[in-house]
Amino acid sequence: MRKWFFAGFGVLAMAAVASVTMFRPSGAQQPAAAKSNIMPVDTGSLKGPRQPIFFRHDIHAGQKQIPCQYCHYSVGVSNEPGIPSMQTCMGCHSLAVGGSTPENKVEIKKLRAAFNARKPIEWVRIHAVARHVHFPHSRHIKALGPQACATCHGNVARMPQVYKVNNVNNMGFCITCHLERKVSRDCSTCHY
Amino acid sequence: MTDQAEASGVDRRQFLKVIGTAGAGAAILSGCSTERISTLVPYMVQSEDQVPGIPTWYASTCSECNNGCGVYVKTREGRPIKLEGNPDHPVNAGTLCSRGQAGLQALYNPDRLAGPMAKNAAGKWDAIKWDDAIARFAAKVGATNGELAVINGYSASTFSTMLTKWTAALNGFVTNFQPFSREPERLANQKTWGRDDLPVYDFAAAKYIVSFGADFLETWGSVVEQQRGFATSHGFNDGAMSRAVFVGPRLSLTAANADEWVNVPAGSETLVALAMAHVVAAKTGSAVASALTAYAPEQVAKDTGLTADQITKLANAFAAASPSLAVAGGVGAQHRGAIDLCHAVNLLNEAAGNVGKTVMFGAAPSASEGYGSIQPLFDRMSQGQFQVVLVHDANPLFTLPKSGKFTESFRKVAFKVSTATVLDETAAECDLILPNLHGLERWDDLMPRKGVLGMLQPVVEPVRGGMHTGDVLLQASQKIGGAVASFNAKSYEAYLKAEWEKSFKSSDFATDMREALGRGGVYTASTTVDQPKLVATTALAVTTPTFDGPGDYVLMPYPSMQYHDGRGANKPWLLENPDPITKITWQSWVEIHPDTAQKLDVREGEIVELTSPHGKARAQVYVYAGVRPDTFAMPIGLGHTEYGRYAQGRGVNPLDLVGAADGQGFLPYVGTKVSVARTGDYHQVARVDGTPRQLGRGIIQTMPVANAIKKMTPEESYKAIGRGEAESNPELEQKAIAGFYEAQLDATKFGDYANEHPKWGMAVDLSRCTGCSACVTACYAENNIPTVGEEQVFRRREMSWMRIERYWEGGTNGEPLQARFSPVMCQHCDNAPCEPVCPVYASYHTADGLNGQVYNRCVGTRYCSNNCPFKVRYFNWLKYNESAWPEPLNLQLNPDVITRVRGVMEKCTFCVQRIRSAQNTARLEDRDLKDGEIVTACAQSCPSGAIKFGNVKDPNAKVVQWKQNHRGYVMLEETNVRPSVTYLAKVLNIETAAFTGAEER
Amino acid sequence: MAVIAHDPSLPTQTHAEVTRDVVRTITDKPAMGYYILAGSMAFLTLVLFVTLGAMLKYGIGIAGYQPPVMWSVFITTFVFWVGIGHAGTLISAILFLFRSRWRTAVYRSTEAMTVFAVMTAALFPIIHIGREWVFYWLIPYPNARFLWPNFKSPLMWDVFAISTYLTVSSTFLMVGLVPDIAAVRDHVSGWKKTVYAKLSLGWTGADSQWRHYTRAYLYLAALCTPLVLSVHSVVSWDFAMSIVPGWHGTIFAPYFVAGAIYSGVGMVLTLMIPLRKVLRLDQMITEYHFDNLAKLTLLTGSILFYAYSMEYFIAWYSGSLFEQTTFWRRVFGPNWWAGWSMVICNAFMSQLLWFPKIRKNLASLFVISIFINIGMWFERYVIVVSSLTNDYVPYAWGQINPSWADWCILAGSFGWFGLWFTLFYKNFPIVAIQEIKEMIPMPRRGAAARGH
Amino acid sequence: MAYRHVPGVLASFEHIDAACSAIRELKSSGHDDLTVYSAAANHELEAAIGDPVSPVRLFTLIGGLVGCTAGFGLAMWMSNDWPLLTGGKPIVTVPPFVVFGFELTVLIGSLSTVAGIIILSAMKSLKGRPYDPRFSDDRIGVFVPCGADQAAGVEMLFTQHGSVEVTRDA
Repeated sequence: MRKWFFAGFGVLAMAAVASVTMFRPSGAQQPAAAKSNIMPVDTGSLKGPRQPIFFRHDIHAGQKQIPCQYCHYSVGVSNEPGIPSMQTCMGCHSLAVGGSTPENKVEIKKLRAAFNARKPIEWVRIHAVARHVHFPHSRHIKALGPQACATCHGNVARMPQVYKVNNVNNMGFCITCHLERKVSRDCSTCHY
Repeated sequence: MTDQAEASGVDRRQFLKVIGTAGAGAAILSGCSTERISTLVPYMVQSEDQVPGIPTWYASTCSECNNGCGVYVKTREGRPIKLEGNPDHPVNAGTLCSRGQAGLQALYNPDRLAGPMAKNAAGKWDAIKWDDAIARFAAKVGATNGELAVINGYSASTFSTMLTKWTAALNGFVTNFQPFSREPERLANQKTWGRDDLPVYDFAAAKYIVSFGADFLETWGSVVEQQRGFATSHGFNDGAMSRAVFVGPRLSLTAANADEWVNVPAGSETLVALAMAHVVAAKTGSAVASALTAYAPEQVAKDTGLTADQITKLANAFAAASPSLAVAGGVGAQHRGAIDLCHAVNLLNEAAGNVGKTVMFGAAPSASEGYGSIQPLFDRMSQGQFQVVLVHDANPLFTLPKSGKFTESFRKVAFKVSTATVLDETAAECDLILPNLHGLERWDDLMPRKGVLGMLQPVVEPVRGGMHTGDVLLQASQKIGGAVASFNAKSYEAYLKAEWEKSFKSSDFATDMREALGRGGVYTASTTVDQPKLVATTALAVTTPTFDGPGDYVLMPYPSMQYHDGRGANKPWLLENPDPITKITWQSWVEIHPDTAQKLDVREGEIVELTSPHGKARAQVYVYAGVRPDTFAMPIGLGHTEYGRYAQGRGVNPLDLVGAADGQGFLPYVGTKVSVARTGDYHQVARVDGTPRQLGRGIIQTMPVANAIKKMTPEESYKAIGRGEAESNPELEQKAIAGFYEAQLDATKFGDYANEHPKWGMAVDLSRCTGCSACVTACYAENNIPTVGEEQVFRRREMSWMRIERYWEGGTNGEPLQARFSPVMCQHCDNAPCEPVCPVYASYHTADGLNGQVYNRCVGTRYCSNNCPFKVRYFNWLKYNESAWPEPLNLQLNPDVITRVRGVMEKCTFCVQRIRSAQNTARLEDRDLKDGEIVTACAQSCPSGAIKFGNVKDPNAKVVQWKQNHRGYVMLEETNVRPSVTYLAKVLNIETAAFTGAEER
Repeated sequence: MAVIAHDPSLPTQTHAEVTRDVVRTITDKPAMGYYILAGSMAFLTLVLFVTLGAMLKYGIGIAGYQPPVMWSVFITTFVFWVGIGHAGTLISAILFLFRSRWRTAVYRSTEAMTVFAVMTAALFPIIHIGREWVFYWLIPYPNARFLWPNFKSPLMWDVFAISTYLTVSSTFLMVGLVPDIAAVRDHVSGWKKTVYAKLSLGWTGADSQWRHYTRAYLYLAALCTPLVLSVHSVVSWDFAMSIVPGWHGTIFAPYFVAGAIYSGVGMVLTLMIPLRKVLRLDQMITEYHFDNLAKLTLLTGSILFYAYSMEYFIAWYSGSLFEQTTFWRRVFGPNWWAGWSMVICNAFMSQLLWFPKIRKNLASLFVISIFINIGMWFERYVIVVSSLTNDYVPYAWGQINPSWADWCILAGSFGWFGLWFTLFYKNFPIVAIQEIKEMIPMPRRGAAARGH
Repeated sequence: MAYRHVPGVLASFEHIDAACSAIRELKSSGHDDLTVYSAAANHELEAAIGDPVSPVRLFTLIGGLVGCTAGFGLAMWMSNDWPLLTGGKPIVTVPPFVVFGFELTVLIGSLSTVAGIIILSAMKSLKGRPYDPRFSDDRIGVFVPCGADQAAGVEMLFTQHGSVEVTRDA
């Protein structure tokens, strides 16, 4: 219906505007499966920004099957997903897990160094919604289940390096979903 | 929309510097939802009580004044963002005054000192290291051999005790100094009962309250507690209500809330009190009668300007209502006859048999010393008796009158040390500054009265490089050794906990302390009230107090509600929150009666020069009918020469005119007469009120108590009184709009509106509201409302989403001058006129009955504000969001509410962020919302509990009961906008015949 | 012939003379004064945009807004210019349908004035909003947020009304211009010729062209006629739809339309009286035309007079305390000066035109027209500002105190308007050649004596 | 100038009656494809040429109708697409939408009218036919496309009817 309307509308002397401003979220198309045994050495060649430590979601969440909420501890209870504390990382990496490949070893060394120096690692932020948007993670997890992260973030478990799959800062992206699921579209649900 | 992101939120780096790194490893995720944050910084170690996005609450105690109210500190990601009252606390029971809430701006004050500083030979400040600083301090103190003076402004607490012991160990001399320390009362209590302490007054129990100059709703005594009590007895709940009378030369906020203002010249309150006591004693046959023979009403009538039977009637009513309560004191009544006044009032209470009923001794701690002891101290300084002086948590050089040459005496001391957190007048004179930690950063406690131990615990890493003065002392002690070597606790925290352990006497101290900290302190049931024994009284001979100077006008300085003794003057919230009576912001002024103003030919804003034998001052005129023609009133608190960017050079300090001569053990604030001269200069008064009269529009409706008891509606009451025809719609109009709204609603069952939703509503009981403006500050704190500053207030551009409207009644042709107060916030109308006019749906109606405002959609046509009959929409004319919060003030911002950019309209949202988060929580727990689960910031803070909020569809919600009250009415009903806010008419405890309010309806 | 020659509505020249006189206004080398005029207008325009830039940088707070008066000088000036933009289409379209011949001499200039006035007015919605850079949210375009504007908002009606009016009136102007541009094309040479040739869209005056042209012009006129009446009605609803006392008047639509035409004609007089001298068009635009314009002024002025008095009657009759207070304070309140200057300049001054002596004297007519312009600005000021200064809640009452920005924008708007008009009258036929000729009977063999 | 040159005879008149009589005569003698130039619309000429009323009104009508529906349709569909309640008023409510119906009627109506003139005038191409600047001044021009064979006759006819200037345009 809306599509049709926009089409007809465009004909009505707004085609130009429409084509420019019209945006339909490109559904979460999946990245090519990164084979974990092939270690991409130069992270710059991968999609997405380069992180201070080449943390591999595809290994942690993918191969090792660690649930998202193990690290992003507050996603189920709070608006904020929570960034794992350095301690959480060290829980495994202090002694036990030292990395399978030399490349991994290097990265884990970085982690230990940072922890011992008590210098928190400044991860490059990938998903951010505008200041005037309030996105309660907890409610969405509650409604869609703990596996729902991929709905917005894409299948991180297959990403050697995380990149933006959906423009989560685009209102259309939110609204499409809210429309499909017949949940509130009231402005003050997110904007206050 | 990108500019939304520019909004000055929390600058992460700054924040990291403040919180992140040091020890505890708090971290910053707050404002996670801002695009500006380009990197995410994890905790080093996850602190178990901090979950990002979820506020953590700590109990603590307010250290803004010495009443020791308990507070809950709301923190997000390790930074306090709001102070609220601690409901368990016996003093303030969950509410907090403006000054208390503004404590946050003391914590984050941009002018806080970054670390210890020493004055070099050139008189400039050098930043130094703490070790160095403490070493210097220890060296000097160690060498004093007893010539050490300590001025301690921190009230009764473990720390004060330690400081006293410490000083004693050094044979030093300590003064626990409070500027407004109510000495006359204590001296009078000596006279009356031979005891030095102060009673606790039970306003809640009193049926008849007479205040002789005591501003018990403003600055006199434990105001939050007293206001709660006053609201309990004087607020109307379908029964009898207490009657309040104020005797004094100025219509203060307290007087404005009384049912009657007995306007007598400064000094003659004493006579009124005595005459009343005379009558009452005669009635009750009290022992004090003998002392009062000389004070029959007839004898005092002419000196007070009242008629004898006025006084008699007052006295009879007072005697008839038992228990009643008479209070006296306060700066406004601190003239040379103050002791007599308080003594007289004590006798009055005795005669009426209130002692032990509403006047209860035994609870209050021996109050701190004041002028009577600080003045001799300074005399000794001037005689060079001290080598070192340590000033802690006090600013005597501002709070004492200049004429006393205190600064000069102070300079006589060789080495002067201050622990001020901001460079105030006293600190500026010092040689060494050891900035203390703020109350929210340190371990400490307060004992406002017996049985109450209020605890302070650090809830945030030090915002600036301060150090707990306790630690400074302990470390210094070790360096000094000798007598003070015994002060060897490894830290003040350790010392304090050890002291607590002693006082706890519990088996499992650790657990008990954790519980106590959770409750914010230890509150043992108030000790049994002890009945003081009346000192045998001989016949009294009261002399009328004298005033210095040849001037024609008595100068009456009074403590400002916002600035108290001046400590509030560096907090934008307090500066922009208008004075409840004059509605002036950011300024000080001199109140002149209209007749006098006419006589002097001065207008509002004109600058006059006041001259007293002790000094001169130039102040701008505010013409005020609530002050006697023979009296000028001026607020204390402004006129700082130091004290940071907000306070410095702002306003004038009336103490410059006050004489320092004492002789009786207290400072006679009201002891000077001034003469006035026009200067021809003009400075616009930054008032926020437009026309202070209701012009018959029924904005704030009132009714005499008789009608209220008859369960009349305001409508009926006005009719019964024969006061103006109702403004509401005539029959035909009613018919025309009947069912219109419902019909419309049926036509709007689309989308979200089709489903079931709660409907949020509010009720305000005007018979409880005193206009104290605590709710305004709460609103500023909760909703990140920017302060705009004096220049913008000149253009009436203040952003107070919640404002207290103040209207005057009477005052002309013999009618008594009365004030009406009402909080006015967005009324969230069902037929909101602001909504349909917005071209972009920025203003619209939510499914749960809120009048939504989508800031990021607003283009700023401002039509909504034009069309709002209540004018409660506020526009960001300039980039206030960039000017209002200089770092680190921005850390106080509530991350759940965005800061609005310039060019958008904003307004009260019924704290939608609180509603939504409560809904989220409920959803996570698969349950429905409970009534009272959502409390708006204003309702939460109100000391008299005048505001109720809730779901009006829930039949047994408290707010519904209020809305169904017969006193309920909505503002501007005739506009048929159907507000969601119901007001309960104010009830005046006066005879129906005496009912004024011609201008209400 | 002689008989007709007496009809003052008919021009006295021959076709050739008409062409010559009008084309001369374009071909003559402009005098020094012209450059000074154009230059000063350009300067004022610069002032306008510099001020606008300042407001973009710091926020519109630099203008003298003072709550509760959220609309002040800008909206006042907006309504003023929209109003000016009414005489044009009224004279060209409505009088065209009424076949009143006196319109022919003046309609081109008034139409130009209309277009430029509306162009000026169209700036203001953008100037006055708080976030100028998102003004396009008022346009219903498909967007990523799936949001649409609120069609119940009078401001949306405004957006549509103004943009429609601007488009249609400028179309109307251009259509009328084509044959005249062709005439100019045939009397100039060099690069000018090529430019005018392009603008004339290949017009030759062939029968086939005239055939469609005349018809189309009729329909355009027919469409414009209701538009003229609608536009200012819609603008008036910006106010009438609100609940502000002094705004929500049921008589607003006709009241505003009358006012608009009144102010428009006033501006026409202000412009044409000097222009006619400067361009030496006294033969074509005669006292007769001004007399008619004056009568139109008198008519609309009297309607205004009625509307003013009716407003007060309604305020009194409504029995609404708020209405009464507002109207009392209009003339006796803090803004009394604005209230009185509006009544005197509009209601009273226009009545002077009953006297033919005053009406027919260009000097006095010019003076009165100036008063009309001032008065009509104040009318809008009174309606917009002084109503807002005192509405429902006395605590919120307040006055305004305009700042330099307000005045710069006001002056700048005159510059912007003036610049366009100045450029227009020097480069395009300010009198409709072909329509004048249409009224001049073509010479017949019988009457060969006449003319050449 | 890549268009076909039209041969014929161009005459110019000073007197309206002369022109008209010439045109009538030409028409009667079977020269239908005349081009008559005049500086202003003139009823006598129209009568003489006798063409039917211009169909431009159809454009106006259709444009108007489209505009009207577009106006109402736009407002109603958009209000419904994201229903937001304002001031307790119905979400789809006709009275305010009349404004949009009306405005778009006028807008699209008049724009299509103008389009009408352009399209219709363009349908009869005048390219390649001679023109004289004086026609936009005070002369009336009549051009008859004809081969060299008829030219002489046409010239004769023009001069008889008092044409002040006749040029053959081969």
